Formats: sequence, structure tokens, C-alpha cells
Amino acid sequence: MQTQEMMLLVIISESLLEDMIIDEITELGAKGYTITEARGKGTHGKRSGRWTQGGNIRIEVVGDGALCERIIQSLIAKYDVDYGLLMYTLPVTLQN
Amino acid sequence: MQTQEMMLLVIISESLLEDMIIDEITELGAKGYTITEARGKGTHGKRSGRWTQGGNIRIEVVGDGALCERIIQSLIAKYDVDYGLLMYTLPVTLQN
Amino acid sequence: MQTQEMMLLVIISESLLEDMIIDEITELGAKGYTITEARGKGTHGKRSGRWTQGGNIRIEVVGDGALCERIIQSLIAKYDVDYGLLMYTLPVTLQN
Amino acid sequence: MAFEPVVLFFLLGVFAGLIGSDLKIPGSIYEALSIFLLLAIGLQGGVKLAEFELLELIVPALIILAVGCIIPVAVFPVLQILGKLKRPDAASIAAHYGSVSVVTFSVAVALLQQESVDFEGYMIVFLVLLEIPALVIGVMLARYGVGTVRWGKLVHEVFFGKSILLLTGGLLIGFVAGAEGIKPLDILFFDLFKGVLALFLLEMGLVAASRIAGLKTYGAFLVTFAIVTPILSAALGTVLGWMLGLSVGGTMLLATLYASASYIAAPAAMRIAVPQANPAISIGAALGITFPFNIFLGIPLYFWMARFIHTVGG
Amino acid sequence: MAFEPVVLFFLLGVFAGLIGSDLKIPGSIYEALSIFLLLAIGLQGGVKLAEFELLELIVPALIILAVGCIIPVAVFPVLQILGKLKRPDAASIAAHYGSVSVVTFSVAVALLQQESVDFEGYMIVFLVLLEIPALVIGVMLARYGVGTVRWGKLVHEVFFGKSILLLTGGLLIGFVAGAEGIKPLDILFFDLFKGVLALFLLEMGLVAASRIAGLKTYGAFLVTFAIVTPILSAALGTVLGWMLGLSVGGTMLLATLYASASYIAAPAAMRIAVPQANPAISIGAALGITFPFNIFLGIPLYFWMARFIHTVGG
Amino acid sequence: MAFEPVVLFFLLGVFAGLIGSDLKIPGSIYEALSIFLLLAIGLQGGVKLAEFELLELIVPALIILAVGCIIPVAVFPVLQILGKLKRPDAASIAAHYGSVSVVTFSVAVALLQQESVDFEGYMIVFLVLLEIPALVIGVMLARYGVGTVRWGKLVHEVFFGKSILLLTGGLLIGFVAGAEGIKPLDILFFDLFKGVLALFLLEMGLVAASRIAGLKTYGAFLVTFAIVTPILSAALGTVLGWMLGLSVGGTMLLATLYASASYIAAPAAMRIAVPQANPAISIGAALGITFPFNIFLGIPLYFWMARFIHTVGG
Ligand SMILES: Nc1ncnc2c1ncn2[C@@H]1O[C@H](COP(=O)(O)O)[C@@H](O)[C@H]1O
Ligand SMILES: Nc1ncnc2c1ncn2[C@@H]1O[C@H](COP(=O)(O)O)[C@@H](O)[C@H]1O
Ligand SMILES: Nc1ncnc2c1ncn2[C@@H]1O[C@H](COP(=O)(O)O)[C@@H](O)[C@H]1O
Ligand code: NA
Ligand code: NA
Ligand code: NA
Repeated sequence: MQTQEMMLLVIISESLLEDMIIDEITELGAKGYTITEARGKGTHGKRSGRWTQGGNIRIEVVGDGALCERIIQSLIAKYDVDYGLLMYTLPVTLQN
Repeated sequence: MQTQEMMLLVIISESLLEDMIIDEITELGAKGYTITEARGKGTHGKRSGRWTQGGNIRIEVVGDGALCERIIQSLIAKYDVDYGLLMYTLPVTLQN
Repeated sequence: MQTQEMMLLVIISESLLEDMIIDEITELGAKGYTITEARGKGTHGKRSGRWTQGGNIRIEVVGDGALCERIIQSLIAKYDVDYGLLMYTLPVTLQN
Repeated sequence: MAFEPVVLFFLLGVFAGLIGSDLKIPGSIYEALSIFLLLAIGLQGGVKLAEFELLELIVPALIILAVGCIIPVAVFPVLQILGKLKRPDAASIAAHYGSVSVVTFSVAVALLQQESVDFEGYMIVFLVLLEIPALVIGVMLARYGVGTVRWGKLVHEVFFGKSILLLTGGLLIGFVAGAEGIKPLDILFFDLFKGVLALFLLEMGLVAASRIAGLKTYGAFLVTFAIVTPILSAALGTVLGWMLGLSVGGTMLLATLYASASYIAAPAAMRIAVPQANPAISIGAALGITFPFNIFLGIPLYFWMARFIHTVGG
Repeated sequence: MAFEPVVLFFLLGVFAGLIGSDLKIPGSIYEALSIFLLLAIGLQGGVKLAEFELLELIVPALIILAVGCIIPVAVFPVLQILGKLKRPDAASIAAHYGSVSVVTFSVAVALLQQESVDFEGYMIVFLVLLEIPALVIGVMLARYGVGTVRWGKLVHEVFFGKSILLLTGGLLIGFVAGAEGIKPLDILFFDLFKGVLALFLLEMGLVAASRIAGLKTYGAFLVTFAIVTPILSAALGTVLGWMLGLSVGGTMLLATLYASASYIAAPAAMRIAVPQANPAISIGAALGITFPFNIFLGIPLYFWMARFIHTVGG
Repeated sequence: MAFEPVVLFFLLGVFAGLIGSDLKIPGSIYEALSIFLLLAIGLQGGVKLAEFELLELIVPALIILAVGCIIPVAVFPVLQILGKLKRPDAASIAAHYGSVSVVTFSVAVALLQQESVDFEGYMIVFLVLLEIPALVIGVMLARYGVGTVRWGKLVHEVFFGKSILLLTGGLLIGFVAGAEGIKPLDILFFDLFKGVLALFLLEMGLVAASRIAGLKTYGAFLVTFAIVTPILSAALGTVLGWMLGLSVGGTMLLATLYASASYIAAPAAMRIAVPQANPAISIGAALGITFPFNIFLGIPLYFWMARFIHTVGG
């Protein structure tokens, strides 16, 4: 059983952007991703997930540092100004 | 692009408490939060998310250590004895 | 207030396996777990959560390193070949 | 004994739950079904209420409320002393049994309709009224001399909680719009009502099944309590209904209201106001025993009681 | 003034929202209700359309579309100059008011049915057509000289977005199957329509309530705008409908279409195409003011206007 | 050729899926629609079954079951040898085609009703019975000599899985309550049935669209297989139905049952019991080809075959 030190990138953004973000991270080389439905509040106001306010999605990508960095740069450039977006990274140990 | 070392506080508790916990963390100074629906099991028994058993919510707050500490203290004082509650923290790198 | 250094194990797998994985981790000694509904993509293809494709679940288990190791070994042995499965661990500080 | 096929769906749910089937009604569907039932029952009441002189209802309403308050006050010491339950648990259970169950009421109405027995349309008003005082009494019993209650939060939870809101909202809309105005909505809210009730009972059966397992833990006292309490409460309701001059149908419905235990409004309110109480005990009794007892045996029994008192008492 | 009980459900929703009740329609149920409404309205239109000569509709359709484009073009400078709104916000609001609201249209149809007033079945075709051009105009206004538009994505979003797709899909199915073929579906799609509309309005009320709070921020200009614009647009529609020789019912529906503001298709399209615009302003105006204004006061007013012009104009 | 408008909804779904519309039926609504369809079809069968002598059904039921088992056993070597599929995949596909599809059956019933052709009400019993044996055969074929099967888990999955449970539960409730007892539920479970089927087919179309893309990967063999198999199975059913003395309607339904491939019960059971099989292949064939083939061409063909054999055979 070998384990592997990887980076976990968590992206929280507007549900509306799902397709575009997924296209982006796939093109940049992500091998996989996991999405959960979320709601929340931030500098762009409350996103309750009720229809007219829209909801959030929470995307997890496990990858190497370079991949995460590429995704971060690209999403900041495209979506950070106009859309709700929060990204953070942390080191994790991949187990399988 | 500057990144920032922050603390991530994860709170898992009963859906019923959502409004009260959100009020609490907002008053204590959180700038934002993210909520996902969850279910689970712990010392207060199984919470399947079926209606009469109730479900859980999983709240993420990214903030500085002091904020997380304040929230933790306050939630322990108010809800730890009578309600299902689990909190853990970990360091993360904020990317935007 | 005493805090405790623990391990967080995150398991992402097919919804279909929920009962079996929960039985497994409970038998191996987990005191609790938290489940959220998820969808995603990986080496086993896209799992959109639409009915005929099936969805994923994301299970969090907070426990000591030995427990996490036991769970990882057991799930790899039983499900890694035939089913969608991703597991990673990270250290967290339990706060209550 | 009178029998209403809709309860068969409850049995199917219990069976599915006990054998561990993967059948489940998604949470959002369950929510939608409850919103529908509450609105529909409110609308039905409102339409019928429009035919009555409201002022004449005030006195019977006050009497029915006052007598209804006897139930939680009476069962509380029984639970504490005979049942050896802790104060918060006893108070919480008292609140559940003092309050009422909309679905039990609906099954009773369905039975009356099947047997073509008339009833006073304004019974639905009492359903709304009776939801509330028991919850307040429960909180007072739990907190007497102990700590402070967040009354504001509680009152809000109770009065503006969705059950009461939809019931009263439906009542008002039905009252304002009247039978004529509601007609285009009849097919959704009235004709489909019983079918939706059937689906709801299926889900109730699934949930009740998960409660039945837990009951062994609480033992014989709780089981006995959960069967005897509704019968005694129903007796109280039967006598009162007869004394107030209600019809056979109305008497049976009042008995059912007193006999029924809340498992929606009460659990939510008690979890907020009396968090020390273990919700598994109160919901287990209300949903795992009293609810099935009422829909299978209780309602036919209360029907018989109502006819009996009207025959004997004239 | 003509009154349609279904709007009482909207009031109930607003009330529940304002007092902070925990009532909410689960998201998936809301989705299902909209799918139902869109399909049902499409089917109704398709069945009626089958009775008409399609070619004869082309000219009036083009006129109605062209005149409809006046609305966003006219309100844009008003918003920029009088309202002092930024270019993207002005353009986004223009798109919302140029587009149409399916639920407002449905309430108008419900009123006509209650008053037993006939209307041209093909009005539904205009509902579909009018959804689109205002969105394109809005994007052009926002982007004129500024940056590039992802037109591909936008066109896809608009034409294949679920609103248009279900409306046109229903229209085609109704048209192909005809009244006879649709008959076994009548009870679901036609008889239940108004009840479902009632539930939908309940949810709309809840959402509108959450918008009302935010309106204080935007001030008197926006409130005035959100009431005056529909009245003027309706006047335009009334005159045009009369000139095109529509019946009283058809004239009133055209006025309602022009007067209504989109709050489903437009917000989604604008968020993609004009992300700099603050969605809270446009949705707040369309849903928090114009929608309630239209269903309570506007529609009865437009009905009166249509009858007036037909009486006076002959 | 006979045509049933309800299939137009499937086409709309396929179109929406292929152009990448954002239309989707929320998961919980899909769940609710399936629960409804299964319960409703069970109830309909139960009510009709109450009119028959149960004992007389045992022999034909056993024959229909035994002949039904021929299908998976016959297609397995074809898939392995001609199709060059791996053992688990061949076995899993065999199980899918041996089992049956409730929605295909429902579309066939809808066609018969539209054409006013009678059929034996107890056909629904065969629908329930035929779901099961093919799954067991599939597992045995996959595991013959290889590893161990968790039979307990599998049997539980199959017998107490929600499809079988709701079908048999509805059957029993309909049987016990009878036409009279079910009457207040008629409007929900019977009158709305076809409308709900339409919505369900819309979702099926969306899903089928996502399958069609994947089919290119599997090539000509699978496409041919997925069209020829139902035709041959239907021929078997037609001859058997005629030999058993079923009416034209009953014969056509038996042919449809044999011809239909499961895409709900079978995928779930195979994923547990034969995890080595790639679910994309079996579901792709069953849902992406056989299902649309059956509802558009197959069912009219089987109807023609049933009439033909009854005309020729007398
Ligand atoms: N401090 C925070 N902690 C956790 N989640 C946050 C935080 N700030 C923002 N979010 C999430 O990120 C989304 C977008 O953030 P924003 O761009 O700040 O509006 C919000 O809707 C929240 O779900
Ligand atoms: N060891 C654990 N790992 C992950 N989640 C847990 C654990 N223990 C408790 N939880 C979650 O926290 C909730 C409340 O826990 P408790 O207060 O222990 O009942 C549970 O319902 C679970 O969702
Ligand atoms: N690199 C990744 N990052 C995040 N989630 C992943 C990744 N790879 C796989 N997953 C998740 O794990 C599930 C199973 O993965 P797999 O076994 O690779 O198909 C997928 O459906 C995803 O939800
Ligand atoms: Na009671
Ligand atoms: Na407009
Ligand atoms: Na078959």
C-alpha cells in the first residue's frame, strides 16, 4: 500500500458556474473532482440556495501543487471579480 | 497573487440549530461561512436526515485563529451538552 | 477546554455502497461519521448523481491514526478494484 | 368495526421499514406532502367555516381549549411518578400528548366520509387551536424553577412555525375565497387529498418502523402509557363533545383530537425549549405506538364511543 | 375590480416570509412546479394553436415582437440618466422588463377564465417569442464597446434554457397530439393547473418577502420605475392589441405580457452575459415590486383598459 | 401504425439532453414519480386481480416464468461468443434483458387503453414475477465457478428492493381494498397515471440522451443485439400468450414484458452481485436503444403480432 502526499484544493462558488469551472479544471489537467451542493455567505452577500438567490457548489480537487496553482490562477482571472468565489488549499495524504 | 495562512473551523451539528449557530458566528465576527447538508452518527445517536430524526448541517468557517477560538468557546458553552455537536480545526491556505 | 490531535479520513465512494461502508467502519471501531451527498468524476467515469449513473457519498471519519489505517486497508481490499473510491487523510484538531 | 383502506399504506410502510427495504420517500417530497395536507385541511375548514356565525364559536372554543389543557397537566405527574422519567422528559411527553396530530385527524375525517357521516366543518378550527397551549404548558412544566426559557424564540416557533401557519393560512384563504372562489382549486386540494394522505401514511409507516425497534429500551410503562392515554383523552373528548351538542361526527373528531399526540410541531418546539429531554422517547411513544394505535383501533373505537353516547344520552 | 383568489396564496407566502416563518418549499419541489407550469402552459397553447392557420400568425407575431423591443430600448436611458445606475445594471434591468413572466401571464389567464372571457389561444406563442429578444438587447446595451460577449454560451442559455424548451416543447406536443390525443393528460396538465399555480405563488411570496427588505437600499426611483414601467408597457400593449384586432381577452393578455418582467430566464441569462450587474437590484425590482403590483393591481387594471379601448374604440 | 402521444415527451427529453439544455428533473422528483408509478400499477393490478380465481393463475404463471428464463440463458452465449464480451458483462446484460421494464409495460397499457382493447388485469402479476428470476440467473452465469456470491444481500436487494415492494404492496392493497375501497384514491392513482407517465418519460428521454453518446464506443454488435433481442423475445411471448389463451391485449402485453429490458432493478442488483461488470454497457443498451425501440416501434409491432396470431391462429 503506498500513500502519496498531495494537495487538496477546495473551491466554493456559484452553482451557475458549475459547467464552466468543471470545463476549466478538466482542461487544466485535473484527473477527477468531487462536488457537493452548498450555500453560504461572503462578500457577495447571502447565497441561500433558494432559487432566485442561487446556491453555491463546493468542489474538491485532489492533485499536485502545480495543478492546484494553475486552477487557482485561472479561476481568479476569470471569476474572482464578478462572482462569489472562495478557494483554499491544504496538504492531504492520498490513500488509494 | 498573495495567499494567506488561515484556520478552517468545521462545525457539524443539528439542522435545527442552523439559525442560532449562524447568528452566533456572525456576531462573533465571521465574514462568511459555507453550509452543506449532512447526516451522521455520534454520541447523540444516529441522525439520518429523515424528518423525525432530524439531519445535520456541516458549517465551514475560514478565519483567523482567534475567531475560531471564540466560536468554539461559545458553541461549546451553549450547545455541547444537549445537542449533537462536533468541531475540528485545521490550517489552510486561503488563495483568493 | 482540552483539544485533541486526531486524524480525519475522507472517503468518497458510490452511494450504493453506503450501507456496506458504514457497517464496515462501525465494526472497525469508528465512534461516529458524517455523510454528505456528492457527485464527481474519477477513473471510474462521471458520477452525476442522476439516477441511472448513480451518485457519490462523501464520508468523514474523525479518529486516531490506527482506526483510519484499519478502515483504509479494509475498504481497499473490498472495493477499490470494482467501485469508484477515493480516500485521503489529514491531521485535524478536535475541539469538543 | 369501521375500516378505512388508507391505513393499509401505513402497514406497507411499516413492513418495508422492518424488513430493511431501500424504499424511502425523499425528504423534499415528504415536505411537499405535509405542506399540501396542512394547506388542504385548512382550506377545507375555511370553506366550511364561511357558513357559520363566528361569534357563536368563541364559547365552545374556549371550553374545548380549557378542557384540553387538562391532558398535559394530568399526564405529567403520571410520567414522573409512575414512569420514573426525568422532569424534562415527562414535560416533553406531556406536551406531545396534549397537542394534536393532523394526520390522525385526517384519517378520522376520511373514515367519516367513507361512512357518509356528517360533521361540523369548524372542527378544523379546534385542530389549529389545540396545537398550541399544550406546548406552552410543557415548557412551563419543564422549566418551573429551573433556568430561563427563550420564550420569544418559542412563541415564534409555535405560532409562525409552518404547521400552524399553513393551517391558519389555508383557513383564512378558504374563508375569504369561499366555496365558489376555491372551486378551480378543488381538484388539487380536495379530490387528491386522500391519495396524498395515503402516500403520507406510507412514509409515516417507514418512520414508525424505525421507532418500533427503539421501543424495547423504554419498556412496558411507556407502551401502556401510549395506549391508555389516548383512550382516556378520547373519553374526555367524547363526553365534552356530547355536552357541547356536537353531532356524532363532531364528537368523534373531538375525541380523536384529544386522543392524538403531536409528532411534528411538538418535537420541534420541545427540542428548542426543553433540549434536556431525549427526543427519542417522546417521538417513539407518539409515533411508534400512539399513532398506529389510533389509526387502527382508536379511531374506530372513538367512532363507536360517539355513537354510543349519542344513542344512550340522546 | 376583478379579483382572483389564487393571489391570496402569494399574500400568505409574503406574510410567512416577513415574519420569518420556517415555511419553505423545497428547491426540488419548486423546480418540479415550474417544469409543470411551463409544460402545461405550452400544451394548452399547442392544443389551441392546432385550430389556427399558422401562416396568418406570422405578421402579427413580427409586429408584436418589434414593438416589444421598444420597451428595453426605452427604459435603458431612463435607468442610466434618471436612475443614475451603472451601465451594466441599467442594461440588465432593461432586459428583465423587456422580457416576460410566465406566472404573471398565468394569473391573467386565470382571471379571464374566472370571468368567462375568451382569448386567442395563440397568445401563448407570443409568450414564448417575447422571452428572447429583450435578453439579446440587454446584452448589447451592456457590452456596447466594452469587452466581448460569449454569444455562443448566451444563445444556448436562452434558446435551450429550460423555460423556452419546455414552453416550446409543450407547444409542439400539444400541436401534434391535438385536443383528442392530449385528453388522457388533461386531468394532470389542465385541471390541476390552477392548484399548482397557487402553490407556486406561495413560494413566489416567500421569495418576494426576502426581496422587499432589500428594496430600501435602492430607494424611491427604483420603486417608482417598477410600477410606472409596467403601466406604460401595458398601455402600449393595449393599443397594439386593439389595433391588431385581438379580442378583449387577447388585448389584456398582450398588455400583461408587455407589462410583466422576467425573473427566471432573464436573471440566469444576465448573470452569465453581464456579470458586472448586481442581480439583487434587477430581481428585487422585478420580483419584489413589479410582480406583486401586476398580480394585485396591474392585471385588473389591464383588464379594464382592454375593455375600455374596445368599448370606446369599437 | 398505432401511436400514443405520451411518447412525445420522451422525444422532448432526448432532444433537451442532446442539445445540452439545463433541463433536469430533480432526483427527488424522479424518485417520487417512480414510487407513484409502481404503487399505481400495483393498485390497478390488485383491483383487477380481485375479480379472478387466484388458483387458476398458478399454472400459467409457472409456464410464463419458466419460458421467461429461456431469454437470459439464450442471450448469454450470444453475448460471450458473438459479442466477445467478458463473462461478467455478458451475464449482467443477460440479466437486464431477462428482466422487465415497468415503464415499457405502462406505455403498452396506455396504447391498449387508447385503442380500447381489453386485456387480462392479472398481467401485472406476471410483471412482478418476471422481474426476479432473470436476476438470479444472471448472477449464477457470472459467478459460475468464480468466487462467492453474497446471496443474502442479493436476495434482500431483489425481493425487498423498492420496485418489487411497491408493486406487490400496491397489488395487495388493491386486492384487499377492492374497487370500492380504492375509489377515493382513483383520481390520484388512476386518473393522473398517464400524466405522470408523461413526466417520467421526459426524464427517461434526458437519461437516454446521455446514454446515446456512449453507444458509439460499443459498436454495431450491441446495437443490433439491443434491437433483435426484444423482437425475438416478443415473438416468444406472442406465441406463448396465444397458446395460453390470452386475449389480444394480454398477448401483446406478454410479448412486451418479454421484449422489455430492466433498467432500474437489474442495474442495482448487478452492481452489487456482479461488480466486475461495466454498468455503462448494460444500461446503455437497455436504456439507450431497447427502451426507445420498444416504445416507438416495438410496442406497435407487438400489437400487430398479437392481432396477427389471433386472426391467423383463430
Ligand atoms: N470566511 C468564509 N468561510 C467559509 N466560507 C466562506 C467564507 N467567505 C465566503 N465563503 C463562501 O464562499 C462563497 C462566495 O464568497 P464571496 O465571494 O465572499 O461572496 C460564499 O457564498 C460562502 O459560501
Ligand atoms: N468521529 C466522528 N467522525 C465524523 N463525524 C462525527 C464523529 N462523531 C460525531 N460526528 C458527527 O457529529 C454529529 C454530532 O455528534 P454527537 O454530538 O457525537 O452526536 C454526528 O451526527 C456526526 O454527524
Ligand atoms: N482527483 C480527484 N479529486 C477529487 N475527487 C476525486 C478525484 N478523483 C476521484 N474523485 C472522486 O472519487 C470518486 C471515485 O473516484 P474513481 O474511483 O477514481 O472513479 C469520483 O466520482 C470523484 O467524486
Ligand atoms: Na392530544
Ligand atoms: Na415585459
Ligand atoms: Na425481458
